[in-house]
Amino acid sequence: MWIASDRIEPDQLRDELLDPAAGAYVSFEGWIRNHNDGEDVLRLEYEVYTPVALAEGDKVLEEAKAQFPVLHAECVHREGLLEIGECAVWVGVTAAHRDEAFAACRFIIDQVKVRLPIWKKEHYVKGHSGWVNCERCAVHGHEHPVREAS
Amino acid sequence: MWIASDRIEPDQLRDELLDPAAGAYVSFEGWIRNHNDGEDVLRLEYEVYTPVALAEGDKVLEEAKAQFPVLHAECVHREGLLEIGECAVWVGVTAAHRDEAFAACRFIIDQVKVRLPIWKKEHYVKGHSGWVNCERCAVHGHEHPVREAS
Amino acid sequence: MNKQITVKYFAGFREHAGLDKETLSADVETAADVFASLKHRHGSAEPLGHCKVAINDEMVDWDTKVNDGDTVLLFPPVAGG
Amino acid sequence: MNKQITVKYFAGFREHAGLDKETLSADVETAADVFASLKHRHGSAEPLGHCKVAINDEMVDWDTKVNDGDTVLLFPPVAGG
Repeated sequence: MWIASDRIEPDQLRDELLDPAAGAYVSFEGWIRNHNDGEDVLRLEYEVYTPVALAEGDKVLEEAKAQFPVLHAECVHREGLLEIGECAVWVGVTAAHRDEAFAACRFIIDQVKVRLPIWKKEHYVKGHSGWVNCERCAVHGHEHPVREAS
Repeated sequence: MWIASDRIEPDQLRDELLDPAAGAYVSFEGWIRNHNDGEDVLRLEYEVYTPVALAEGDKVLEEAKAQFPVLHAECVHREGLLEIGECAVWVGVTAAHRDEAFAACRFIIDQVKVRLPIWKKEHYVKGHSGWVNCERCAVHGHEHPVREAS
Repeated sequence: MNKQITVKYFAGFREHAGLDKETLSADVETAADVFASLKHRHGSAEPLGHCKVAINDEMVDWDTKVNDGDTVLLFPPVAGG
Repeated sequence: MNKQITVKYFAGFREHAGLDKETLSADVETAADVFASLKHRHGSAEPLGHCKVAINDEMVDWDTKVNDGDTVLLFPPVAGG
């Protein structure tokens, strides 16, 4: 697990997972969308509590490797101010076969989104801003608006 | 759908899918493994019947877009001789949310593998070679050996 | 009545036949008939459902009728990716 | 008996509290007690299950005991990715 304050470079991260025993590579990227929950988004700000985010992210990666027969799995999350179109989070998984590569990649991003101490504040075109609610809380149908970046 | 006789460049292909409305990007790559079905593989040869592969590949992409609310979906498959570690097939999908990006990416690679007129011949370290059987036939448990590249 | 059919072989079928294309005149109704009548060429013991066929570059079902002058493409089990 | 606890606030909690850290002396047993006693600071109306807590940089459950000298991190609902 890495927390990055600079641009995520998916092609470099991918190359670090190259393995002659790998037949499948699945990657996920979360990009900053220009809209969310009916609002036009200008940019996004990620606050990360790094010591715990790294430890919890590594735990998620270990869980993925224990559950699925993958070769390599990695995740990088940005912090700070991000513009529309920028990559906020990258997950890459290699495995002999695609079943487990897809499953592990999906597991990792799902867990990272709800377990790591990371928060995002959306800055809207109209000038206001707001902290985005947890995806899982939103899915569970509580009163706060459903907001999900990706 | 594209058939490529040169190296697939995933980062360039990804950049063509950039979209400010996209919150999720999922990609799949099939890499040439150094082993298959207990044999050490030296290299692989893909034979593609391009006119039908392109038409059928485009049909798969259209089906994916009709079934899942994705923004963009593309697929490139190599032909010719490939070395261990090379990318044989790339699929990239962008969508507002990750559910549909994962689902569409998975659908596309599954369909491409069983519908396009593409064949692979494995060249083994021991000097012999052989055409690899269809994944779906193999899964259905027929007499020929189960062989799947990714 | 005999039809003039061009047949193209791919991958393992081509290697078994020792040629990639031939024209034949035969009394065939469907794509499946073409496949059956050319068993000595492609040599396939696969169930028909494992193989695919195209007529004039269009993927079709095995029970599709062939017409005089058609080009029939015989595809062994595919294995992309 | 009162314990000396350092509390750190994050994101919305920090903005509501107007500070990122404070030390308090309070008669608290668990992490949940710390959260409840500081409602005027973090201002959260969220169910406790939506928020998370760490003690000394370890993620813990809300019913984990706090000890004198611990640092308790109060995390509002997370939203990575």
